[in-house]
Amino acid sequence: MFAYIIRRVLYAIPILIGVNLLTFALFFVVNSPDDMAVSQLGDKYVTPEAIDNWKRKHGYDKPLFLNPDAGGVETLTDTIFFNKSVKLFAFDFGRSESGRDITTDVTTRMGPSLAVALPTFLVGIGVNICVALMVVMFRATPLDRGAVLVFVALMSISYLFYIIGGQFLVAKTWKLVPISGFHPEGQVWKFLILPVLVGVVAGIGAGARWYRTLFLEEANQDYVRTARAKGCSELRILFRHILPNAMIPILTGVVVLIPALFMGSLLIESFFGIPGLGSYMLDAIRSQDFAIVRSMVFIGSILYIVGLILTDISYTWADPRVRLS
Amino acid sequence: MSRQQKETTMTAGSLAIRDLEVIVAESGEAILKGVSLELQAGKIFALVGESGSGKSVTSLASMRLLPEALRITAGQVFLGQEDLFNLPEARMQEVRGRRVAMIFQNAMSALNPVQTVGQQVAETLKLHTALRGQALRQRVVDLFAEVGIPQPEQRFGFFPHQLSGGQQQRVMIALALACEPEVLIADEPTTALDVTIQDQVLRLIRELTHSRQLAVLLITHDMGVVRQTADEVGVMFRGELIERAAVDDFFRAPKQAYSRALIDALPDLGHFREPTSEAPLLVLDDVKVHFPVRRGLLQRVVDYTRAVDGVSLEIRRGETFALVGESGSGKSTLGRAILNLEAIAGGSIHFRGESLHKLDRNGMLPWRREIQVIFQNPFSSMNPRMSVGEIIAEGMLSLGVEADAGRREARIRELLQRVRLEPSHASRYPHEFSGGQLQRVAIARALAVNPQLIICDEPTSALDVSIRAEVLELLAELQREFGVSYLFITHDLSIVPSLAHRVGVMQWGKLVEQGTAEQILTAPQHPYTQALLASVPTLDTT
Amino acid sequence: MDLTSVARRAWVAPLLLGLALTGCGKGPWNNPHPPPVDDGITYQSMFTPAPPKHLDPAVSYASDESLFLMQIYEPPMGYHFLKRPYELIPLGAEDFPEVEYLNADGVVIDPSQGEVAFTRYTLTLREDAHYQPHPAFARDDSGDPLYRFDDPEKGRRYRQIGDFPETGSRPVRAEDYVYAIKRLADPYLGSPMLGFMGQYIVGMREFSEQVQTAERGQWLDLDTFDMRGLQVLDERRYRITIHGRYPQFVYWLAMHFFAPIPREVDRFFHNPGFADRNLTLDWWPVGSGPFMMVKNDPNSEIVLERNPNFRADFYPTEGAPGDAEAGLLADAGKRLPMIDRAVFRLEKEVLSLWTKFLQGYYDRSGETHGNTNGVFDQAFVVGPDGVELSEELAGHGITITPDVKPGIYYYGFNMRDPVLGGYSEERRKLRRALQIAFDTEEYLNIFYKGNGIPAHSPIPPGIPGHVEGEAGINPYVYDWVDGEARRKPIEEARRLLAEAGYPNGRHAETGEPLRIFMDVQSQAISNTSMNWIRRAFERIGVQVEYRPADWNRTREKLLTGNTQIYSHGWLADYPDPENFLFLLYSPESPLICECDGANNSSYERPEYDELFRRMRVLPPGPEREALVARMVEMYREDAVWLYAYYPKDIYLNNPWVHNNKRHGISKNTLKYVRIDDAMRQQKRVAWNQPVTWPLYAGGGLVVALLLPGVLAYRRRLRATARLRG
Amino acid sequence: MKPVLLWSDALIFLLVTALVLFFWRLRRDPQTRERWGEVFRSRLGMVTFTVIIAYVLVALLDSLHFRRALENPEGNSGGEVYYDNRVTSVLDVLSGGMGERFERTYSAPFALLSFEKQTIKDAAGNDIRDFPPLEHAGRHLDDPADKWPDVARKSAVGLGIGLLFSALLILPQWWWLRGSTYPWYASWAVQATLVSLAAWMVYLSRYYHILGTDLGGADVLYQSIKGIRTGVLLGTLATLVMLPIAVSLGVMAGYFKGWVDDVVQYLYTTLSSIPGILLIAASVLLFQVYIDLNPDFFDVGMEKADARFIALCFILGVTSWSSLCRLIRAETLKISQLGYVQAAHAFGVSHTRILARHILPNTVHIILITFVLDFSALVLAEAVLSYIGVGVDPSMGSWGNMINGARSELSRTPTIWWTLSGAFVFMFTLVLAANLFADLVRDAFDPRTSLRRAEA
Repeated sequence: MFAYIIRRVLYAIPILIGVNLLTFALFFVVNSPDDMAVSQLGDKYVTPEAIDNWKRKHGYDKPLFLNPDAGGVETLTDTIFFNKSVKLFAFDFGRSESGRDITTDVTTRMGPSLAVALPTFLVGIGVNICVALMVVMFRATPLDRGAVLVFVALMSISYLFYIIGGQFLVAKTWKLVPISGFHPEGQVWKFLILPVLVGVVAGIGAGARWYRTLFLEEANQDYVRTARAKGCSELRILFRHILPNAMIPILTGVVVLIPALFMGSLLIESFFGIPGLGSYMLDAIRSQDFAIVRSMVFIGSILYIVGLILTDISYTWADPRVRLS
Repeated sequence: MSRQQKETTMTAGSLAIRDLEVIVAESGEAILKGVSLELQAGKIFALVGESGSGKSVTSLASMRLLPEALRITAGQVFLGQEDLFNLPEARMQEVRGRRVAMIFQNAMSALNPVQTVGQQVAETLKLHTALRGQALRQRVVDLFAEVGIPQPEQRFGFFPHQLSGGQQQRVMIALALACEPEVLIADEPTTALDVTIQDQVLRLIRELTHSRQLAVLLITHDMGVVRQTADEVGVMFRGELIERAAVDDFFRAPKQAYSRALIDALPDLGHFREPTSEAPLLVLDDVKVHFPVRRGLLQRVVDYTRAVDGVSLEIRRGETFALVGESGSGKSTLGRAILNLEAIAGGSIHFRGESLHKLDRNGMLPWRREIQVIFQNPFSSMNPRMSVGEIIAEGMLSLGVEADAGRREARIRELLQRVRLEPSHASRYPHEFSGGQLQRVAIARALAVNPQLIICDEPTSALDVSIRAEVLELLAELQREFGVSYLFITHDLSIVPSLAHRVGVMQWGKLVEQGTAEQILTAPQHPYTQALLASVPTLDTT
Repeated sequence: MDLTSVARRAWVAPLLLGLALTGCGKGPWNNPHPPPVDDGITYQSMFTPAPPKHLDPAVSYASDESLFLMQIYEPPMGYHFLKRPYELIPLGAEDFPEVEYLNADGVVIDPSQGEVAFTRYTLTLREDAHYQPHPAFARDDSGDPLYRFDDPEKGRRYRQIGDFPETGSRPVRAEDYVYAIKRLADPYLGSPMLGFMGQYIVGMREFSEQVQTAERGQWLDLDTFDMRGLQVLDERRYRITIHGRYPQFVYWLAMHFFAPIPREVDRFFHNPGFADRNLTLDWWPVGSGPFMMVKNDPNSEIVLERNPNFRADFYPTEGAPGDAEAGLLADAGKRLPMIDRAVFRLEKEVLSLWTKFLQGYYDRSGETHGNTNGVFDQAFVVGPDGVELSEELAGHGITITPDVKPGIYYYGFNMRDPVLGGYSEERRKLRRALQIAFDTEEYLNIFYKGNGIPAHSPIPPGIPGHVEGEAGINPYVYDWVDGEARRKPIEEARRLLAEAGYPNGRHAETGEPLRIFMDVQSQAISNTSMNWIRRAFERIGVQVEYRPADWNRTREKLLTGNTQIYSHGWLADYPDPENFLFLLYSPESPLICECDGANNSSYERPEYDELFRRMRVLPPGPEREALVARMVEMYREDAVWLYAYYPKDIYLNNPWVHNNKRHGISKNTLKYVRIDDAMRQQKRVAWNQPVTWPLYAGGGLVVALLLPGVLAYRRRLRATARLRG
Repeated sequence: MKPVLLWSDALIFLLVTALVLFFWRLRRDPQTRERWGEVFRSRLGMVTFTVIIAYVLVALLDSLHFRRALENPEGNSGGEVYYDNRVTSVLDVLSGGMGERFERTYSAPFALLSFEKQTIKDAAGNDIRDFPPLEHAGRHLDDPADKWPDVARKSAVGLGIGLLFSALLILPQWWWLRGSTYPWYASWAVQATLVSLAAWMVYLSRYYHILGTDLGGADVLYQSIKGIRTGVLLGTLATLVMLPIAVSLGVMAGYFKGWVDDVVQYLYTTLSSIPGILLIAASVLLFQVYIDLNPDFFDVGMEKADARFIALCFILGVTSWSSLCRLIRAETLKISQLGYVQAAHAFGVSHTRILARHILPNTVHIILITFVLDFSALVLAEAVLSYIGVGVDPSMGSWGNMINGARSELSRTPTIWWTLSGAFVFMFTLVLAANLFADLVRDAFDPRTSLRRAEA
């Protein structure tokens, strides 16, 4: 298994290079280094010298991908692409275009992102599984059909409505929790209730429906009939037989998301004023801060690949039949 | 039928099914039309019939384990004095596993894949007895020992996939017997097993029936199994029990024509086909097919799986060569290698003196007219989106047989007739046909390009017994007519006598024995062949 | 496993939630603030929609940034809090600078006598100005700076300014002011002032070139280079010499660019490895102003605390007429600042910002955002009699203090455009027709809820040269009716259009409809307002096409003159008409100067240019006013801009916040704010009684959902295989 | 009148034609017929399909664009004909001028007065601040108190007209489909409801603003209806755009294996490892710049918005490309092991023919399932993207833009809830119908689910 993980990590390198190449290509078709300088320097008294200065200071005064003047290996290395992306592999994200240290920002913002994403994720899975199990217990009854309809209805509502509705009702009208905000010191949970609630409720439709299909698939397996023939009660079958088996497909869908929790949720974070990576990304997109976007793409890709590896590893844990090689 | 039938006095440890009727809830279609039978302690009642005849539904319905789509509309099931259909579900759970236990067909899928087998057996005990902790574990180990699982202590912590098929089925039996039930329902307990293991498992069930005085309902489609194990036989046909008799009476004088047909499908080891003396058509010399095993960081090839490991044989013109072996022995791979669908790692393949193994995709094209194939599963070997006519025409088109459209149509009609289908079937789609019919289409497709050799890869194993005979008969007929040779790949020795001129036995990629059918079936030399043969259920012609 | 027990647990969850909520506290459940750390009075506000990018006074040039900078830094000059029109007062300086005029030989002359080559300003500092406590000033026993590391490892454990245990302070010295100006000239910093001030301050360009080539180690000591126009006379006096005459220069001294920067602070932040942890001057300002920054978490909050070393500063004792009645002089003579701490939280979403303000959790709204970013426009309407608040707001006792910002937003015509540009009478009429058709009053009412004043001239109220009343109207677009300016009727627009050669909006000869192209910034304009404008011009038969683009692209178009109608805005740096009229000065046109000029219309009229040159150096007075009036008249006559308005800035104040007078230019007003904490506590509780029934309803709903399940399961356990009936 | 064919119009009509042809051809494939039969035998299938078709029809009507000719001014009769720079659609005409009745600013649903005070003259000619009456609502009423009875009367008339139309629509169908066993009545019920509703809306909107008006005084109902085209087109075109790449790469990877497989896998792993939202944002910005730099390519503003829209479809397609590609690859791997492909090899059938005859047709169900499942996801995604600012062009009516604009309106007191509600109702109906329909389609076509039912 160790060799397997090493191999997967090695395989990640060409992918990450590809990711970098793509982000660079995309962003520099959008933006020339001059554009970046102008948008960072503000709108008054921008002189060409100031732009050149900015470019030199931030390392954008070289050619993008190929530097024919440099000659030799430097044709490839003495370029913006090489300089900016090689450092990423050493996890040196450098500074944002507005001059802040990205690594510091990322590390401090990871906490709040996790503080929201993790409870949402865990509570969400718990609630979804409970609801789905209950529905599966009554499969092929009107209860089941009704529940599926409700699930589909719930998942047909845009996430934005959940957030706006939640804020409007719970926080604004009922004044039960603060409408937004986040303070690491003291009562953090107070700020988490609403985003987590919104996240969970918004996820019930799609989540519970998905789990229901998984459970149903398992419920039709032969071993369930065996368990029934043993004299197991329905509840015991659900929890002791169906659930552990359904964990296998659940893990495929879910484990890959775990690393991505660090990235936070774009919408939840920006609506609820949570200073996490999700809102960081959103701000970066809006202000076209390429250094941040580049770093976040890189981190996101790494987390995705880590998620894939974790998924494989979690298989060995959930399914005794699987061994990695 | 709410009134209890008082006059039925049942002995303890027996199960009686009365007038059981089951329908499909949605359509109202009747699945069981009033089935009645009784089981007695220490006796095995065999319920036989083809797939879809209602055997399994009978057993599941009596335990109230039908899927939601099916519904019991009438009948009673007495266990002792109690009508199980009148019990509330909560009480029914106490009956299952405790008083009536069940064994299912495919142990691999019937066991929970993520629980250890020990836990699974223990669960039954936990549900119905007060055993806990070490005592519980000890009881499971004892049970494992009783059903003949080696090293029962260690096997407790094994997962199902770590056990062989035979051991899995033994676990199923242990699981069923754990609470010492009065009644055992075994639904095709040996179907998925290789013949050698099948025999052991049946013997175990038989022993336990006697030692524990179980009342056993054995559901099977295999008449050989019935002959070997059962005390009493019931034949099911389209939801009805059409015949019931003691096993000896049944085999001596079946009352129904259908029963007769079932019995006739058993092999006759008395008559063999004489080998022909024609020149060899296909010669294999030390053929090897290896699949690389990659391991380690760089996925280097560290070893090879030797799927076919040096096979030499020859097939003569107009001859049927049966290649016999259990699953995984490399039979099918060899077939694919002959077709040049698999690269060979060594040896040579010569067809009419020309070597095939060195040809590339295009070079092989002319030979594809000569060598054709029929696959095991007729359903997957037909593209569901093409009509039967298109399917047959495809090979002709690509190999350039009958370029003229009108003549091609005529040829397709003719072929369909030849395989005893209607010419009008050409415009129909595969899913409208039964498995037997589809296999005929497959034969027609192969014949369409006038081949000299057809590789038949288990062409009958997916078919019911009665249909199987018809297909084999058709193949034999075509051989007589067109002088085509067959390489007949099968795991079922029982069909060999009526079919093959010569036989080869494969084990672990090697051809362990080959000879005429008579030699192999009457005087096997290799121990593996002997074991195979011993486990074939036969009908003594007494 | 019993289902009923599951059900029971589900019952409990909302109750527990309720209990947890009530358990947490005395205050309302929805209080977004952490419990107070001490008894000091905290002012609670927000910044929106994004954190400040730069807090280096040499680099920052944005109003949301100067909100913080101006509390922390004290430039030599400042503005009087209450007096209008805006009045300069000395702040860091003891008095107004002494101004001397020099000829080319450097001899002091009378400006009326000879050609003025240089102007020399001499500033004298206050005696009692001290810096905030800061680790950069901390010294060890031998008097050397305590925190000076040669190795990044040594400073690794300090991540925030608060992490340094020792701090120190010292008085403000003249060299600090000089050092700050030298920083402006450091090309490495990229100060926006370098290009602009380089034209004026003597020796700044040379200095900059010198520094450019200097070897840069860990830190470059700017004091090793000299700037000719700067002299430190002694501890409390320094001199700035500028080229020629530029009377407006003194206004620049009121900006944070000229606030003192101690050399040791600059050195401190150049400790190795500090920049990697955002320990830079750009993140942690250090000043001598009333407040100091103790926390800078741009992702969530910025905290300012009272600077204990702040000089003796007092609330003004006199103000503008009406201030006394408004209670703005109640605190006259009191020591400043009157709050101990100010917390600014990041708010990105309007709904939550507004809700928190209404719930009383923000003391004041409108601090960092005007009406320009669409944050406030939904909340209230400014009618002729002032603000019309909704009933809920009126009950809260919220007050509003508007102030017209010395700025102007406008859509300008490109005067070189072949269709709309030019100075012929026909083209003037064409542009005037468009001006009339664009109903600015209605537009402001709808899209800015009245938070803007239609501009009749480029000079906003509060700036000399702005004229109110009938004399101040643009007679080409407005009539004076019943004591107010009334837009000319649409028929007049049609008539002018016909006279310009486009009867009914169609070319008189070809019949081709007149189509005008508007270059708008996609982020700055909504689809609704674009539709509104389209309909406005449809009334006279003119078709509108939009060419939306982002700022970079818009800027490119402006620089190349590739535009017909463009949108632009100008916020004045200082309250002088020069700072507005230069928007039409032809050397400022990007096409003429080939620079980033502000005359995007490329308005060129030699007479105007001549008047401008004269007006620029004149002292305030009737002569200057006459020149200004003439220039304004030319602007109106040539109809250079499609429409323009002066934006209003607004504070919404909860009733416990006092001394709210909004200052259009100066941002350092936080020190005047007073908070009635007792009232704040009481109101917050009163306004935030939670509505609890939804909790019980939610609990009930969960039970109601579970119940059928439980019942069905029971029924199933009892079921037999018999069909009922 | 001068017809305008936007790129998206062309594409959607192309798509619809292709779909119709596709289904027409499929009629002869009995297996597919049976599966579709299964979908339509359920009442839910009928209902949801009718709703979707209704939305699609609206979208199609809204995709028939033209520019009105301007009347030539007097004395200039013989010259060239000039056109309005506004693009009108057939739907605009059918809606009876719903989109042309502007108020000054906000007004509540069925309100008679503006939502905002304005300086108006009272009877005595004095300036007062009050809520001015609306220009296009309740002008026919003498007494404001009559409003609700009048609404009821007018509703009855509107619904009556609607029922008449529905009868005209349904009777021929009834005649045509007499012998059919499918639950057409469910569809008819929906048709009747929708047609009546439409008639009611058109009729009543001449007297009232049913969903009020927005900041700029535009009718909210009209905007919500205009959002339909955007939603439907985005949902379909995005998938359409990605299909060729995803399918061809997926099939090739699964069929040829080896290095082709490696390359395709590398491609989609790389693409899917980039956080989707960042990729979309970057690409949309990219295209926006392209549009900005080449303004001459587009004659009217709408074409610009349309170009951006097509680009958005393309980008959404590309980012969701990897999952379909993966599925197709897996399915191809499976199919190429099946007997009929092996048989085809044994018959020496060429690669192209195997791909075209055996593999592609048998992956159609995956494409279909992806298509219907993605549809609703894309409609929902549009709203989120518009929030982030990388959605469709602001000048293009879309639910996302409506929601985005309505966010700040909620903070107002009293709340302006109708813009949000309008977008919500129209969006929810479409997404719900699409989701339910997608479920049915998946149940019918996914071999796993159909297998399960066959066993039961």
